Amino acid sequence: MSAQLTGFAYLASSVLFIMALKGLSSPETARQGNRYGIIGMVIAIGTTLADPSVVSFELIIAGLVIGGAAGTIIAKKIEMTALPQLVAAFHSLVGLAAVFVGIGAFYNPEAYGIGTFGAINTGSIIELSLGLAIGAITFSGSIIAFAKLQGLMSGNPITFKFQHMLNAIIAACIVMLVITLVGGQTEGVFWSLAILSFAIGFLIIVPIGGADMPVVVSMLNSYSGWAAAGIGFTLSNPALIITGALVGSSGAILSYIMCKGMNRSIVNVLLGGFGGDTAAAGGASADTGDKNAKAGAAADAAFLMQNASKVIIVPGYGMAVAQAQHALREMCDILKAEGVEVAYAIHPVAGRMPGHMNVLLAEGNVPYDEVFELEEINHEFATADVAYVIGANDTTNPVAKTDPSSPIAGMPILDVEKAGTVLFVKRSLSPGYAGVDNPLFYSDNTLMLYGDAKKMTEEIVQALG
Amino acid sequence: MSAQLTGFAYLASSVLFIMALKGLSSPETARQGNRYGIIGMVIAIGTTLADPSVVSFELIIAGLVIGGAAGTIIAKKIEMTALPQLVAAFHSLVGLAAVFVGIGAFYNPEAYGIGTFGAINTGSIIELSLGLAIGAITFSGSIIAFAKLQGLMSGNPITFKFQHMLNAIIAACIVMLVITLVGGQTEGVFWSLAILSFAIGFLIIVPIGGADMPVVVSMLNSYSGWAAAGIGFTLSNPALIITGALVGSSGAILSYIMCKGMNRSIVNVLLGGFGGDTAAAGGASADTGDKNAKAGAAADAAFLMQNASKVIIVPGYGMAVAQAQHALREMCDILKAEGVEVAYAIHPVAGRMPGHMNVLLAEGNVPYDEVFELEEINHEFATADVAYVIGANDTTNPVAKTDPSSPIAGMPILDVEKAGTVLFVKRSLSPGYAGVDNPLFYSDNTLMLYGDAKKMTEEIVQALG
Amino acid sequence: MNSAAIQEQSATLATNAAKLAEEVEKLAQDASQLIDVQTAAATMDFLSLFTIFVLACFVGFYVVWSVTPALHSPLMAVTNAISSVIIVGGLLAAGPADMDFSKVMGFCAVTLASVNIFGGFIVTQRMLGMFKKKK
Amino acid sequence: MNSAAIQEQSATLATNAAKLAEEVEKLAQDASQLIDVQTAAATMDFLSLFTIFVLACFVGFYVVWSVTPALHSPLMAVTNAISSVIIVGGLLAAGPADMDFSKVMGFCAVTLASVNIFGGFIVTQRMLGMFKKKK
Ligand SMILES: NC(=O)c1ccc[n+]([C@@H]2O[C@H](COP(=O)([O-])OP(=O)(O)OC[C@H]3O[C@@H](n4cnc5c(N)ncnc54)[C@H](OP(=O)(O)O)[C@@H]3O)[C@@H](O)[C@H]2O)c1
Ligand SMILES: NC(=O)c1ccc[n+]([C@@H]2O[C@H](COP(=O)([O-])OP(=O)(O)OC[C@H]3O[C@@H](n4cnc5c(N)ncnc54)[C@H](OP(=O)(O)O)[C@@H]3O)[C@@H](O)[C@H]2O)c1
Repeated sequence: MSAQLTGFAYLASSVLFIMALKGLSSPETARQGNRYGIIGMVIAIGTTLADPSVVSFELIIAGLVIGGAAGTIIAKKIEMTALPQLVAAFHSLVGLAAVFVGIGAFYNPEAYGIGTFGAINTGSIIELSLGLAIGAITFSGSIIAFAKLQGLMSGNPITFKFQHMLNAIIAACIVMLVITLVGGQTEGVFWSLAILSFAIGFLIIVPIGGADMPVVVSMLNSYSGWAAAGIGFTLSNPALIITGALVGSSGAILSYIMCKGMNRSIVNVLLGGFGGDTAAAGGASADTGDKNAKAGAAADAAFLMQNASKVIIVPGYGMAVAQAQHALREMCDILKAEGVEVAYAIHPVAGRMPGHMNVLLAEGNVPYDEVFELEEINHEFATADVAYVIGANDTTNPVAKTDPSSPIAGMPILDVEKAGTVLFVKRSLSPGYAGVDNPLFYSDNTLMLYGDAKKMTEEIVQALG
Repeated sequence: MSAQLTGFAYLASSVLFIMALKGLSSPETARQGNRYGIIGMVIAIGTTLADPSVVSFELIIAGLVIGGAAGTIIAKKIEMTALPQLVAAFHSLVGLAAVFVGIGAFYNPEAYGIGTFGAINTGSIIELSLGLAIGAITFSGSIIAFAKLQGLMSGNPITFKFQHMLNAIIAACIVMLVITLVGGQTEGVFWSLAILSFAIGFLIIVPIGGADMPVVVSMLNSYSGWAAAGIGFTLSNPALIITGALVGSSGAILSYIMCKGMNRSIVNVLLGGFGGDTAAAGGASADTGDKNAKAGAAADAAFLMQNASKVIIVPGYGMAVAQAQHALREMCDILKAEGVEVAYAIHPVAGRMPGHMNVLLAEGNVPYDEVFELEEINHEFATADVAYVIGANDTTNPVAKTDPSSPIAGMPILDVEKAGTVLFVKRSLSPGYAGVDNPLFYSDNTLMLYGDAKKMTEEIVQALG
Repeated sequence: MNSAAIQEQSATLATNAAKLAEEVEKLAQDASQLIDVQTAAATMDFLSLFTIFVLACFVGFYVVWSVTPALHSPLMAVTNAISSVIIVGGLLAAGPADMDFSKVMGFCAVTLASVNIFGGFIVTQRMLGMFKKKK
Repeated sequence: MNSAAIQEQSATLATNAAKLAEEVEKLAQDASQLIDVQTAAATMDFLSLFTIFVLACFVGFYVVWSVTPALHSPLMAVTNAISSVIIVGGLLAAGPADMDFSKVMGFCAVTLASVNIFGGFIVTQRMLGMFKKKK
């Protein structure tokens, strides 16, 4: 293939990647978009394989087959509730792949046309070592994020004395090692850089609480995008540059959206020590003080909703944990059959990753045109008879509007309290992810439905039937 | 300045141009955006002046001063109602400038590094002659558009026999001349190309009605953008390529929006013979048939609006012609002082160019947060007591929804008929731009206020005071 | 000068000439290789420009759709102004030292484009200046 | 060969040599000019890449903001998949004929990136397949 043709092929694959993201602007075009993305990837790989320097295909085919099979099996088997940890796990693989590419380039720079072993061009060695470092950080950071999300290690922030100082020292060492590498490219320095980068990725993430992991994953995603763009500069490959910029923007924007949805700054998230097991340890009953929360049974809820003309469903993290989406849709089907208007209200940070609730509801066969974003539906609570809050908590907490000293102050909130009756399905009065007590539990028009989200909803279905 | 620095400067100016358009996403950031645009232009000009081949500055300074002064005076003096013709006039200048650049490049290709006189590189001569042709078409087309909009020539479509065939022949000749020019670069061929291009620009536009001119101007704008991008390829200048793509997209999207707002295709507009002086000749009274339209006086309108709780103003082309925006705002101020809720509803193709009404209302000091787009406000007519339709007609015509054979069938419409009372301020029962009679005039809840939009509104102000 | 010396000298000269010829050949080869590289760079160049063009179209698409409809008139005016960046071409034509026809053309282009640049930006600024929020 | 003829011949040779030297000089000049041009092309190259990068950031900004919030999870999955275009680096490392450490690294990179590519696109397709409209 001529150089020019190669260039056009890479451009085509970049354009297809852009189209893949563009498709996601609506569920109708999204599937076509994903197909564009696949074609783009096939073109990128095919073009590289046609490169004259690529002459031996056994290992490549082996890698594609082994990796492809593993990826396919994982993707087909995975539960939708486990999406956050899946993304983290996949993410660590990209990081590790970047590390391997970095090592490969260090030992065989001729394959990339960036110099010879021990004498790589200055620009390239800088880009290469930065790529290695960011890849390693992405890898170890994502591994910790995965372990915390999967429950393999405690979600609690792990903090110790002089933590920030230790991190600063390691970071300084990394910078020095990169500079040293420019001077003389010894293997020792190179491997030290790799090891320290793995270490700092680990150390940066352990103090961050389990529930903050999605922000961290997204941020690491953004970093790895910029790193890919950097490698694109080394290889003079516009496809890598464009894709890197796309991924970089995506990660940065998603982190921003999550932080804004929680009304926290990214620095606040990264400094850690927030959002540990409080959410996970929801089973323990909280201090109810001397306020009184009315408890109700499934039959009460069924009666209330049957006689309502409009019910708004507010799903949250608890619905995901309980896998209640199918039961929920069944309940809504019965209500709709009885002439009740049903809509779903999704808070931007409901659940544990952006868009998490939407995917789960879609899995439960809820049509996406019944599902609304906060701004679209918030004014409708005033005209709703019942708000059915299932496993959500912080995202409905009016303290965010009333108490400026609260950790969730300023966070946008679903105005469920404006509905005629608020039904809270949760196992106890314990707070949600942010650890802030919810005064709505003790409100006059609130009825608590204690129990697992799925079981309770199934009971309501029976009571309705 | 080194080649690299030059490149970065051009990149900076392109980014500033992008920021200029980005700023227009909200009135708050728009002024800052315009400043970015100005800085970008200064950088682009400064960078070119620093080019080593530019050594004589007298003529350049003279051109900048003369042109700059003329431009400044025009821009400061122009009435906001004359915006459509101003854009057309400016537009013709860009076209002519492109023609001059083309001629300059033909006679002194060394200045552009594209070859020598009579022996310009093949790629460059093609790009150059296309640039010349498009520039010439833009020039003569825009001049006609200007003359029609300014009333210097009749807005009526000028059609004659074999018109399309003549155009086709000329177009074929242009293509052949370009091909000939690649073979041998003689002055005769070059000038024939220029003259035929001027001619076809003229011939394409004359059969198009005056009121369709904004679509045409916007389309020519788009063409000129793509032409600029082409010249950018010749000069290997990314700033021209990027700017060209921006302008090209802008023109194409605006034409698309206008066509969609009128529910017509661009081909339909270009084939012409539609939208002549019907709108301009509104003074003549139309055939009212045996239907009955109730006429009212200013006092009736004042009484109705004073006692309303919500009034929606629907401005149209007639308001622009009558320059009624100041009187209108005065009227609304009085109503607001009396506790009446007032809002403005703008149809996407109200007036004669996109955003025309918004600029006029802004000139009349109407705050922009009282002005709403069709989709934002259309459902509110049902809760409004009065719709005050001032100089609008087609954009309120329910025939678009009811009669599929009407020329405006399928055009989105402001649902003024859902308001308690509809007040129509216009001089007669004659139809608007599309020449379609409006059944709303004869509706029970309609009151016609015959007269000039400005005078009538002033009378209402007096009646209110 | 004896004939032997002369013969020797001419032989040396001949060898030198041969060496020179060799060198010339080598240089010519190098030069042609360089030309090859340069051509490769030039095709890459068209590719870059084309890539830039494609991306700029995407940017244009998004940036224009993000413009609020209320500001479509200023949009028309400001694109008018920035499309006059074609003045760059006029400046290059008007720039050389010698007065000729092409320079006059450059002057005309610069003048017309300036009308547009100043006029376009100022009228946009005027329009935008009128957009005010409720007090 | 008489001395005059030899002298003449040697004179011709000398002139020829001088001419050759001149030519060599000219060629050397041309070559160095070409190198200049080539260097200019190379800087233009970084510039093109940088321009592409800047524009791609704008495109990324707009295209990601235009993603509907309901599809943010598929967005994360699909960016994950496309960021594995880094496989290009792995392929280049695994491509050469000789087996060495670097080739093994390339193989590992290709394998990991493939997990991601297949896994990412398939899980995205699975998610998107679940989004259905009201019947
Ligand atoms: N979406 C994102 O991108 C993202 C990212 C990072 C952080 N966050 C944070 O996550 C939080 C999300 O808010 P949210 O309202 O969705 O959830 P939440 O505030 O974390 O509350 C979830 C509630 O679900 C209940 N629950 C747990 N398991 C349950 C089960 N099996 N059955 C029934 N209920 C169960 C818990 O109460 P019990 O223990 O009493 O049952 C808990 O109070 C926000 O604070 C947000 O800032 C979100
Ligand atoms: N905005 C754009 O971008 C654009 C572009 C191209 C075409 N168009 C077309 O333009 C039309 C715009 O619709 P529109 O509703 O704004 O206007 P319209 O349908 O053209 O009607 C304007 C009305 O204003 C009245 N009028 C004229 N001068 C007046 C004066 N001095 N005082 C009071 N009334 C006066 C006329 O009636 P009397 O003669 O009875 O007074 C006429 O019926 C649409 O058909 C659209 O397709 C718009």
